Amino acid sequence: MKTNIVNGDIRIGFYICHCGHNIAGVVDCVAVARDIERMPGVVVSRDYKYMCSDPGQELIREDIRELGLNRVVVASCSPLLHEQTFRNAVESGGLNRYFFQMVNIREHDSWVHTDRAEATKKAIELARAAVKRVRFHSALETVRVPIHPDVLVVGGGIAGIHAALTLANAGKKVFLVERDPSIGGHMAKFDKTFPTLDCAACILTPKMSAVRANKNIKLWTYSEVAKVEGYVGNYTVTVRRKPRYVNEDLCVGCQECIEACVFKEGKYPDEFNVGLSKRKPIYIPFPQAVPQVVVIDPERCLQLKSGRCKKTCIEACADRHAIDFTQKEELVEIKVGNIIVATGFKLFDAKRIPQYGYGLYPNVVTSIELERLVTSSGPTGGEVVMRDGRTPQSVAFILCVGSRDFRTNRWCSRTCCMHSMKLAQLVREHTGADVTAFYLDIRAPGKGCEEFYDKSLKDGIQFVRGRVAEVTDWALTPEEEGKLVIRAEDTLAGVVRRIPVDMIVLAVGMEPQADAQAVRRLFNMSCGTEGWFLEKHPKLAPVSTFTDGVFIAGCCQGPKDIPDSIAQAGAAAAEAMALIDRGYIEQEPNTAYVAEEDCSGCKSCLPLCPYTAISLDGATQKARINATLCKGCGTCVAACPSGSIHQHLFEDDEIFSEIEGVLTHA
Amino acid sequence: MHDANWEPRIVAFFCNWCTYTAADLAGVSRLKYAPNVRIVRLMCSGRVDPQFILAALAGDADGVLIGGCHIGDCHYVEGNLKTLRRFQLLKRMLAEFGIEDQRVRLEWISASEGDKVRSVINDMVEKLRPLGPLALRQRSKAWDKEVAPGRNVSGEGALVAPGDAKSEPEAAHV
Amino acid sequence: MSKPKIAFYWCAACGGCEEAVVDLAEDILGVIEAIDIVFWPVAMDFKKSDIATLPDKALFATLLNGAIRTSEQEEMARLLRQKSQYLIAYGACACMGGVPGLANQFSREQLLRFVYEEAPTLGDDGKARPQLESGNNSHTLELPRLHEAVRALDQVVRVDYYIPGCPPTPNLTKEALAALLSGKLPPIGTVLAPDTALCDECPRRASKPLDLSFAEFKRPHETLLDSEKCLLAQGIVCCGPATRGGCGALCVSGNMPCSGCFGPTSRVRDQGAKLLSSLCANVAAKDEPGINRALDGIPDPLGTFYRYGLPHSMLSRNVSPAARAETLSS
Amino acid sequence: MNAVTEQIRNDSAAPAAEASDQRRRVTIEPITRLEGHGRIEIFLNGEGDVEHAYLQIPELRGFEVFSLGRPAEDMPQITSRICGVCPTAHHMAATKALDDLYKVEPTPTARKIRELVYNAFILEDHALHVYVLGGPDFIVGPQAPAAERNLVGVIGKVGVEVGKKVIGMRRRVRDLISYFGGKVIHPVLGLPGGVSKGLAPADLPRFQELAKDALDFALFTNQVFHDLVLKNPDYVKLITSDTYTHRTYYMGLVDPKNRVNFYDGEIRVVDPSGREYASFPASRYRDFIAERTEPWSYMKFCYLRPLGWNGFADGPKTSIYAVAPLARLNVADGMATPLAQQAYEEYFNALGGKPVHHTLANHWARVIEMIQAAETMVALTADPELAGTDIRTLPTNKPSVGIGVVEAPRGTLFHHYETDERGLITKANLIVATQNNAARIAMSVEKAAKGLISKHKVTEGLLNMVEMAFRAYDPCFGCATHSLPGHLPLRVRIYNPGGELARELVQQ
Repeated sequence: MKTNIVNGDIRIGFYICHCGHNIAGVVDCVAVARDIERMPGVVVSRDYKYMCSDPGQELIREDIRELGLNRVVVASCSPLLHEQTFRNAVESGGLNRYFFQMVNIREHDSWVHTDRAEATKKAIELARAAVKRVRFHSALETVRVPIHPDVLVVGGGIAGIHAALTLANAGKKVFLVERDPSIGGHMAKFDKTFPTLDCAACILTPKMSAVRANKNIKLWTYSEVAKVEGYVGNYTVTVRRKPRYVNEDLCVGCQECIEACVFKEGKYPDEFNVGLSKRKPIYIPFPQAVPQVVVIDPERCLQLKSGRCKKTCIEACADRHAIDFTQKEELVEIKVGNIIVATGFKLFDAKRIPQYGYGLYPNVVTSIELERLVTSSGPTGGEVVMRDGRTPQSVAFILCVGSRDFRTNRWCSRTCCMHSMKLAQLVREHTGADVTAFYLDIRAPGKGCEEFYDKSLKDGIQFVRGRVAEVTDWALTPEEEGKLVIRAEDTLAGVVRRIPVDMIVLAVGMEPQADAQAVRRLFNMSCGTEGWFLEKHPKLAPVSTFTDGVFIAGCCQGPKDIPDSIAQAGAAAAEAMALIDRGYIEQEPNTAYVAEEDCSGCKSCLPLCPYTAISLDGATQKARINATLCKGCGTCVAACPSGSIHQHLFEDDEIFSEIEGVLTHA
Repeated sequence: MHDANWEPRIVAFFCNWCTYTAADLAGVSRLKYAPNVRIVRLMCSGRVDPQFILAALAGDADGVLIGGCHIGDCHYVEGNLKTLRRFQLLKRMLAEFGIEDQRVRLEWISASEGDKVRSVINDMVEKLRPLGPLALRQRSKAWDKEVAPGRNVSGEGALVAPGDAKSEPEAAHV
Repeated sequence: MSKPKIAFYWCAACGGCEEAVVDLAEDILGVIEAIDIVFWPVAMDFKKSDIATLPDKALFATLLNGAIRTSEQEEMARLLRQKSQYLIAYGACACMGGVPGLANQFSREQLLRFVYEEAPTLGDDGKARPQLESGNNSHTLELPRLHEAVRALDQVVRVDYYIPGCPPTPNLTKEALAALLSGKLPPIGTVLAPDTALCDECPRRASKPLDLSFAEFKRPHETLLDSEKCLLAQGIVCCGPATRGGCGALCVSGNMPCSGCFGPTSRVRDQGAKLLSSLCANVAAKDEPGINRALDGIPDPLGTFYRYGLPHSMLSRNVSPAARAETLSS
Repeated sequence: MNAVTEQIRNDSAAPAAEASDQRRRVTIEPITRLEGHGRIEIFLNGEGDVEHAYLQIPELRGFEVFSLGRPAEDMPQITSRICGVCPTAHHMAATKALDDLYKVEPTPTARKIRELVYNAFILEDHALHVYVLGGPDFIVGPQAPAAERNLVGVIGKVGVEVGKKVIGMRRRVRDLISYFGGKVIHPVLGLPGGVSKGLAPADLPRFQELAKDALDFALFTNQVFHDLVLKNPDYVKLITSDTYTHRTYYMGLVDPKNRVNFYDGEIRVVDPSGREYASFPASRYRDFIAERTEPWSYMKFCYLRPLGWNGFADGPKTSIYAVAPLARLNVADGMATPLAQQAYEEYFNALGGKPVHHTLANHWARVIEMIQAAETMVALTADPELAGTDIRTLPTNKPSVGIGVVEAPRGTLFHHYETDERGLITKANLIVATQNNAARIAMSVEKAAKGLISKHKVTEGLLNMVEMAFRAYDPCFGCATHSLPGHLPLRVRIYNPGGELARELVQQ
């Protein structure tokens, strides 16, 4: 029965943006301006080429001064893009920044419709709604929330390492959390890196030691983020530190304990060498591991499994007492202002394409397995050998395994072409074998890459264009005997070819981590349909997410090579620093509030708030909302059965008038 | 029963974080869809007060579309769950008001599903066409003719002449 | 100076409002003395023609109860509006349409067809319907026309104030009359009752938990009712949180839930929608089947949430009553 | 429809000389409510004698239809809105229909609470009629000026103490109803298998005292009726006069011993000679009751189905029956309580044995029923089980059909529901008390009009006596017409043959 009367003389200015042809190409902006002109309270109604440009904003400021506007409506692009821009303009024009309403006639109209008449009608109705709505707007204060200066970096791959170092070097305190016992990620497994063929270890190891050395970095390996609460500037993060049964502060990495282990030989597949070698229950992931601290595998260690072991390791550790079988999992709570997620990728499981015979034919290997073989620090000391120890005479690479394939992953993994060529060159270098590469397209963008392709050709690597149909050991001719035969259509020659080789390398593509969805929820991010973490804007905000204070870097956002990962890591670090150095963030004042005199104390709202912002005042027995805890979802507002809870920026009257507006027949 | 160039009018309530963003993405991707929908932006689908839906229907919308984050993905933890619960009962209640099921729709559309925005809107428009206009405003105008001031209330014949069309609201709106 | 003239009138009502005033009459002899009741068919001998001949606004106030269902009631409403300074909607039916307003779920045709053609007790002959005009050449009789829809008073004429309740309580009525006579009147359009929900004055409020959540909704006949504990906390749908206070929670004192007769607070446009919103938000289940199982405990949301306010609700009536009837008979 | 063209007021009757050849029409409106107003239309012929008289009910709310789809357990509260004067009757009939629907017996305590509330309601409602509505016609006198024919007049006649007594008693009894029902107008206590609220033992003495006072009050009322009515030969003559006599069938509830019961029992019907015509349970009401529609009223008229409709005529051939006090006493072999029984015997001795066909005897019968109601209250409040805690039997059966019946103050009241297995109403049918009486009331009005009005002689006294013909039934639409202060509005309209209003005579 009650309708909210707006007091005072309402003077509205309406501005519609052509956005060049983006809007004007489909919407008759002049017609819209003329229609809005006739609405009560509208003092001025203009159309302009680019409202977001300086002259465009100045137009608003001027009208506020000259015509005494007290409400402003701009019809242009999405508020998610330029609402702040125009609010700033309104403010600098001398008006409270919230006497503003934006109409999205680009993303929601001109870009999605073709019929000029319909699009214009829609624009008019949306604009009318905003004009009706803005009457009810009230002056609000922007809330400033201080930013905690510490940063959490999740993932100790090259991206995480670089982000952490960048921040630490700028004097910010960083928590670097890595799931594995050592940082280094995929890059640590590489021998050389394309296109320069410089040694991966040589460029990565120094950065890893720098992490260890840097006083500003708190490195927590063998740890995972368990819980994230709070909001930009004020995150409370719980980290789960898995027990490694070795005291990190006491262990010096001498590895005598490994020697002394009751297991004389390595017995279990070595993760770092992707199963190509064996390790003991007590081990150090790899020689350059950071931290240089051994770890005990509770699934394998006799003492931890049965409690009946001679514990020779403890003897070996002697008076350092680093080994501690009593270690328990710990939950550590930290406060940070920003979070950089660099959780990386996982490699495609080649078994998913059975016709390539991975797991069936011992000499069908993946690119990462070959990577370990060619590495001098690898299981074979750099020898490229087949499972029976022979050196292959002929090697074939199959590209796009688990990439650009509708049956598996549609996307291009971006690195496999270059990665395969690098390996091909190394294989020829190490073995002189004939190398054939089956490809769909060779993708060699980026500095020096095309040249690297040329070099591969010069090196005599055969490139056959076409998707491989199958790999078989079924010999049809004598020369195929004892070999693996690749059947593929050569789409350039237009013939189906059978090529016998000794060894086949599958260039497996990149996939989102298996637990990407869980991680996304943990940090309240979005995922694209493929499962890569979604950036806030594909171009303008490539390392931001829809959650303020949470940034993404490296391959968790999508396949990319090392330089791109590092570039993103730097960008993410810079974004975080921008917030830290400003010291505060301005929050939308879209919080809910209780009209105390109206509240009946029915308590319906109390259980609804996930942030426990609503409480019952013991004295008055009425609900109260803590504005700093309220995130402004408005669920309690919609639920209050007596209409006693309201929400700034989304008041009932504002929304009802908007509904009324969009339903006016233009 | 309604004029040929009638077009369904849909009011959509989209949450800021998922569905509204998805609609932006649809725009950025230049996907084309039916121009029959008008989007009202809210921070969370949990803010969608059932009153808004009724206001839209009473205010001449032929359909209402609510868009929120997928269950489990709500930016505010469980706002969309509250919406789902309300929606389930609202549908039952609207049935008692004689309003067809297809007129009010709840969809989970994540920020990356620009294409789903297109398909859902196109699909809803197509499902509304066969239903014809809801046109509650015109209907109530027609209903209120019987209480027009100064209308001569006496001198009419049988209360309901056989097949008295005027007495059925279906026929009462044009 | 002459006493202010007051009129009482009823339309589509049950007489409960009149009873309430009669009951009250014993209490408020003081008020009765201060006023001059000029039209109260329930109690006094004055006729429409007397009112018709009065100059406009000659009546200080008219308290009208009952919904508007027939042409005759509509005429009287207009006449009394014209003759009254203040027209006051008295009781749930006049304020919101009331229980008779539930008829808006059906068409007039359906009403007449059942009552005069389908009722199981109808005799074999005489299934005729009443006629607006009947009789023989020597004389004719008229009946007023039944409207297609039931309306609240303010859906037919302008209303100045509202006194809610089914029926309004003596205190409310006393205070309202006192306010009228003292001239200390709130803004036009005000509901003359507290603007906070019933829980505020409910004796069981303290027993309502802070973390209310509904595993299921129980219907009152399905469970024994604790006479101390908040009914919502017992899983019973109580309209209290979405209903104006002012009655002192009478139904709750009878150990039954509030059914909403005082209507919504001034800040709510649709009582049913708000009730639905708050109840559903606190359903415990997180999956669709679970949610629907819980909601089965509210088998008739329209009748539960709009028991007294269907005509005044945002949708106000069933869009296609014919279809409604089929689904029910099937 | 009330198109008043020209109006000439005249305090005397219309001179016979004038327009003696013209037809005349007497409209009594508004009389109030069963559903909306009631109206009496009297048409005079050229000689100024009554040609026809009609009782019209100009409204319909259609509860049977909009009950469809409602949860059955809501019906006691929804249907109580049929009538705010006797909400408890509808509430109780609906509650009993729910017992039947779920095939569940109320616990002994619950049944006692229901009966206590119901008898209290009968007492209170009858008292209202005796002292405020119909009674004053006798206590003050039919010929007394209208301004005195009301509670004020009654007080004048029997003393202000009585007035206080009436008001005080009525309030206390209504408090008892709200104690259990939350509200006295539209109570909420009824649930299938019991009641929503029990009696706190601490409150029992209070109600015991009330019951005793109620009995004193009922007996006192009986005394008043004796002294003022029965000791007055004119009144007795009036009561027994043919003008107010109809030989019809009678219907009412009786207990297993065929004694009057308001809350429960078999339905018994006696013929105009007083012989039992039928006795049946509520579930068979459709076999015995039929409704007929007349084009000039929204209210349907009941008659006995097996006999068929034989028009608005009484006598041996009639199929019309009556309900309410007169009928209840006629169908019963006696009252259920001793003091009421004494009064009952006295009643029939005085009026010449059973059955009594005199409409106005309703007033006396009503007083006798007050005594039984009060005595029943005394008995119930004396029973400690009334304060028991077991007040509900939870329904377990699947619902399908439920029919409930009670004796409303104004007669037998039927509620009939059918539901789906969720207990949602799929069909509802209601026979409300006054409907049973409608045909007899219509006859009474016409007979009284014909007997009292002749040769254009229309005076307030006469019209009041016409009124008395239906007021005696205390029909729901009459229940409030005669409250403080004032009288029934009457109007004589004289029309030209063209139907144009020539003169209007208004009684003041």
